[in-house]
Amino acid sequence: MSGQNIWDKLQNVDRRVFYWILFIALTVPFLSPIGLPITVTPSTQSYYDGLKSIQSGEVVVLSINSGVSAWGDCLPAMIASVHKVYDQGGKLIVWSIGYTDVDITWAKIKEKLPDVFSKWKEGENYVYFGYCPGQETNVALLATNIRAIYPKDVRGVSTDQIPLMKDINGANKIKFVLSSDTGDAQMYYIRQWKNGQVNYEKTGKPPTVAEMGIAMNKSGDMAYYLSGDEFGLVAGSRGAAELEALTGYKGDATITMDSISVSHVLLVLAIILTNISMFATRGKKK
Amino acid sequence: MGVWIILDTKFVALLLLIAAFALFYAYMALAKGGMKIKARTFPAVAAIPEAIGRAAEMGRPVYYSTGMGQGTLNNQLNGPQTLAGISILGYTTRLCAKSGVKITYFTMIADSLPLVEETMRTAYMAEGKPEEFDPAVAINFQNEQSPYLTASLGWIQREKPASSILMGGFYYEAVCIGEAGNTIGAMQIGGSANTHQLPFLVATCDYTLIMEELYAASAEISGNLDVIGSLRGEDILKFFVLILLGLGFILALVNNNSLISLLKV
Amino acid sequence: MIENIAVLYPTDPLAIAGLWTALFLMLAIYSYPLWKENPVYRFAEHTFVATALAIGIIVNLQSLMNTAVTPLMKGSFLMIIPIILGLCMYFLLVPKQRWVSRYPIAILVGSSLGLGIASNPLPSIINQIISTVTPPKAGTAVWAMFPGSPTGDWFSFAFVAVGCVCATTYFLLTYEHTGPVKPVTIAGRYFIMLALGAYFGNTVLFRFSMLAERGQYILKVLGLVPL
Amino acid sequence: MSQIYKREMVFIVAGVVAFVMILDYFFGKNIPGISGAGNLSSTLQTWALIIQLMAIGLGAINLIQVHYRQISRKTNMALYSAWFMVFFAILLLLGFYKLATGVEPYPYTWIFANVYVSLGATLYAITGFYIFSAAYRAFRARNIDAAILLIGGIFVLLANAPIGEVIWGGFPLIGNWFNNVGQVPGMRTFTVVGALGLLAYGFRALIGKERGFYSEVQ
Repeated sequence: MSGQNIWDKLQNVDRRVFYWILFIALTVPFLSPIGLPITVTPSTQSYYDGLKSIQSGEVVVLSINSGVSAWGDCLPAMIASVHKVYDQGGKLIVWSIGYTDVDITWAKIKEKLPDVFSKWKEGENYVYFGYCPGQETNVALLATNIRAIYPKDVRGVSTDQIPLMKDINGANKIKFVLSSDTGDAQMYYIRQWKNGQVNYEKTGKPPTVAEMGIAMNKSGDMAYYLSGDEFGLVAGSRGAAELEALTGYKGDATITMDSISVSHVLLVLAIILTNISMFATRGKKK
Repeated sequence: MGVWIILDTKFVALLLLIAAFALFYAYMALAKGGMKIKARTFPAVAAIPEAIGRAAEMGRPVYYSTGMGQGTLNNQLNGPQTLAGISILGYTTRLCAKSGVKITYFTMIADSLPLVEETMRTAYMAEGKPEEFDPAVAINFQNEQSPYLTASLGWIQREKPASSILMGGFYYEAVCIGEAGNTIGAMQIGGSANTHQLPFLVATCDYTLIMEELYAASAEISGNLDVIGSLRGEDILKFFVLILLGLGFILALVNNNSLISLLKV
Repeated sequence: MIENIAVLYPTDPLAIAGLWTALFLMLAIYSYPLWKENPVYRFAEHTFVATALAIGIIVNLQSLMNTAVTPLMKGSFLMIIPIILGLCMYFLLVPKQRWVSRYPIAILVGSSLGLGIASNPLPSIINQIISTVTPPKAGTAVWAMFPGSPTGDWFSFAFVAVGCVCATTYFLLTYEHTGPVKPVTIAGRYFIMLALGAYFGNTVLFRFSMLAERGQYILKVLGLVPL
Repeated sequence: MSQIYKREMVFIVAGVVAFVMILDYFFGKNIPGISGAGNLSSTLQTWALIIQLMAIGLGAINLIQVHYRQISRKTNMALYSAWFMVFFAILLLLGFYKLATGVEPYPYTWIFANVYVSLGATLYAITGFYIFSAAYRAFRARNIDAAILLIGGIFVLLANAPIGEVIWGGFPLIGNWFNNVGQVPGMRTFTVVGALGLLAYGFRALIGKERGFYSEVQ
């Protein structure tokens, strides 16, 4: 052991040391946010432009296809989006084809936006249908017959009795879909709604799709944005922070960005150190 | 009527499928008839006996998992990967039975249990030790990814397996199980056709089967000439892809999109 | 200044107990990476597995009611077939009749392989080729590395095309990587490594966001930041 | 004779189901009775879903077996296994109450939110730790392969974090290029060869040449 110099030691650091440093580095910025500036990427900008184009009374679908476990990356973008829909005077239909714990996510969104939900009336300004299994088959059915999947909302009110749903029974009167997902749910809407057989009543075009994806899927999701299948893409908490900057609603993503910056710098430093130590010890062994 | 053959943009796909099956069949027949086809050796497959041998020497068990696989065999992206993982599980179990190594299989795919149990039982029977097979070595975690991961992590630290083999449709558990195995110094072999987990399998495992190699591995293990023949069929398809890419590239340079419109038929 | 719309800390004792239980279980799980496998982790592990098992059974039963039992009661008598097939799975527990369980498996495997075989060639092979050989058009954002630079677009286009050729060659299974093929396969490896590295880098952001959310949760329960 | 029921018929059933799926995908719109709601293909898929739902009991039996064994053998895990059994039974009863009455008992809701959901998020995030140490080890430039991995990773890392552009404006530019273009050849090739492998595997499995699907089982 005495033969070990600092570089040897560095190469064999117990990984738990890193874990502690990482966990602390991720947590502390929440106590005193730094607030580094963020440049807005084009995909987030066009997402925001899409939200801004909502006219009063137009109906938007929020499809929550991410679970509570992905809140860190997914929740802030949803909150900012709902807030913006409210600002624009739009109406909101909410459901999930992804996760059973969506009730908790929706409750959290409502909890985080007290000023919105104290004014919005359930059934008139928004309606919440909850979770339904069935994935893509389900989305295909929803395009033409919402009542077949959701005969009533979560409160148990028959869909026919909900004022917001009066003339709506499919994709044809929906302006666009905002899909928050950890997987491929946005693809279902692109295939079944956007490229499907429905025609949007006002413009004669089918509803478009925008996505709030997780950062991990950024490159895959980016392909859909670049090919024009999605009109906007918010990628992970970074994208959400950009959206928060645009909408002016400062939420968790903006604060998370400091955590992200600190932890990324930490990781890069660790990688640099391990490389230096590797080269230092390699030279010696020769 | 009379238009039922119109496949709306799927015509080329159907042709490709028919051509692929014809090629697989033809090369399997040719290989059976004596044509010499040798599959490239995969280091990951060659390492499996070594991994089992290591476990036998150390007197420790082997961890095996086919990943989350979306919780069911009935998933078009992950079901085939799970099946491929079970193929390799059969081979691994047989090696374990031979050298008296304990193997524990973790899964969260409840509906694969009958298949897994029969595969493992057959492997023990093939080694003439049916009485050593214990159905409780296949542990299922109820279509829930996180409990399956928690239990895997706990088990790895408690039992300290000598080797850990991860083959199938993995999701985020790949990097966790991989790193947990690394901590205890297990020899690790990975394999998946889920592109998003490949970086982590490559980073944490000693050997990795990437995409197609996962499917091809069991063909190589089997050593059946006709099965290996189907791999040559795949290669012919790859040449076809390469030709299309080259041709398309040249046509793109002269701004001709006839190939693209042909493919979009 | 960052304004966060504060949600009030709950006053209901059961809700507070819930927050602390969740925090305790979280720290119990994190004791594994941060320290080592220990009795508290085991407790959390078994609690979690039991919870998920019970909830899974209930959720599945509910779905089974909706998809099979209710239609059966309403007169879709065909629904009896999948229920019988599902019961066939349990023949696994009957040593002599184990083979009966192969039939439901056959349906599952047939369905997934059939769907996989049929739906893969178009998006995963043909469309990939089409995207690779589609030349960059002026004004499109497809190759957005060098905005507005046609040279950059064509560079990216060539990069992808050449990369795909090399990487595909790397995957040849029944030809040894020797002779003239060798440099191509080596280049293919490099392209693959670049992809893996970039993907890795992207995932880090997502995973750190998740972990940051958990860190924030500790502070929330302690009342140091708004809930 | 009975051998045929045990083996050949299984492959025939799987083959027929697969064939219906393929037929549905390519000709579904045009062959009446194959596609659309209530027709052959979707009926088979519903069946598969029901089988899948019913399999959960098999998993439960398996898990209970495993824990029962720990208890009966009085291993050092017996206490935990006993806790597993007790907690599982209580929760299951609460769940049955919910199914029978349609009213969700408060303890069930409480456990769902504070144990199940919270632990789910916890486990989902645990990856953050492992990804750190995995990167620490994988991103060592031991050879050219690893060096390229490192370069790809570092630039994307610094393109994602806001601090990257503060350090150097080139990070987001190059990192995003790696993200949008640099990784495309590799990932696209993965997709293509993965699909080819799947075709061949499916073909072999359906004709009984793959050991993973009953080919060796008697």
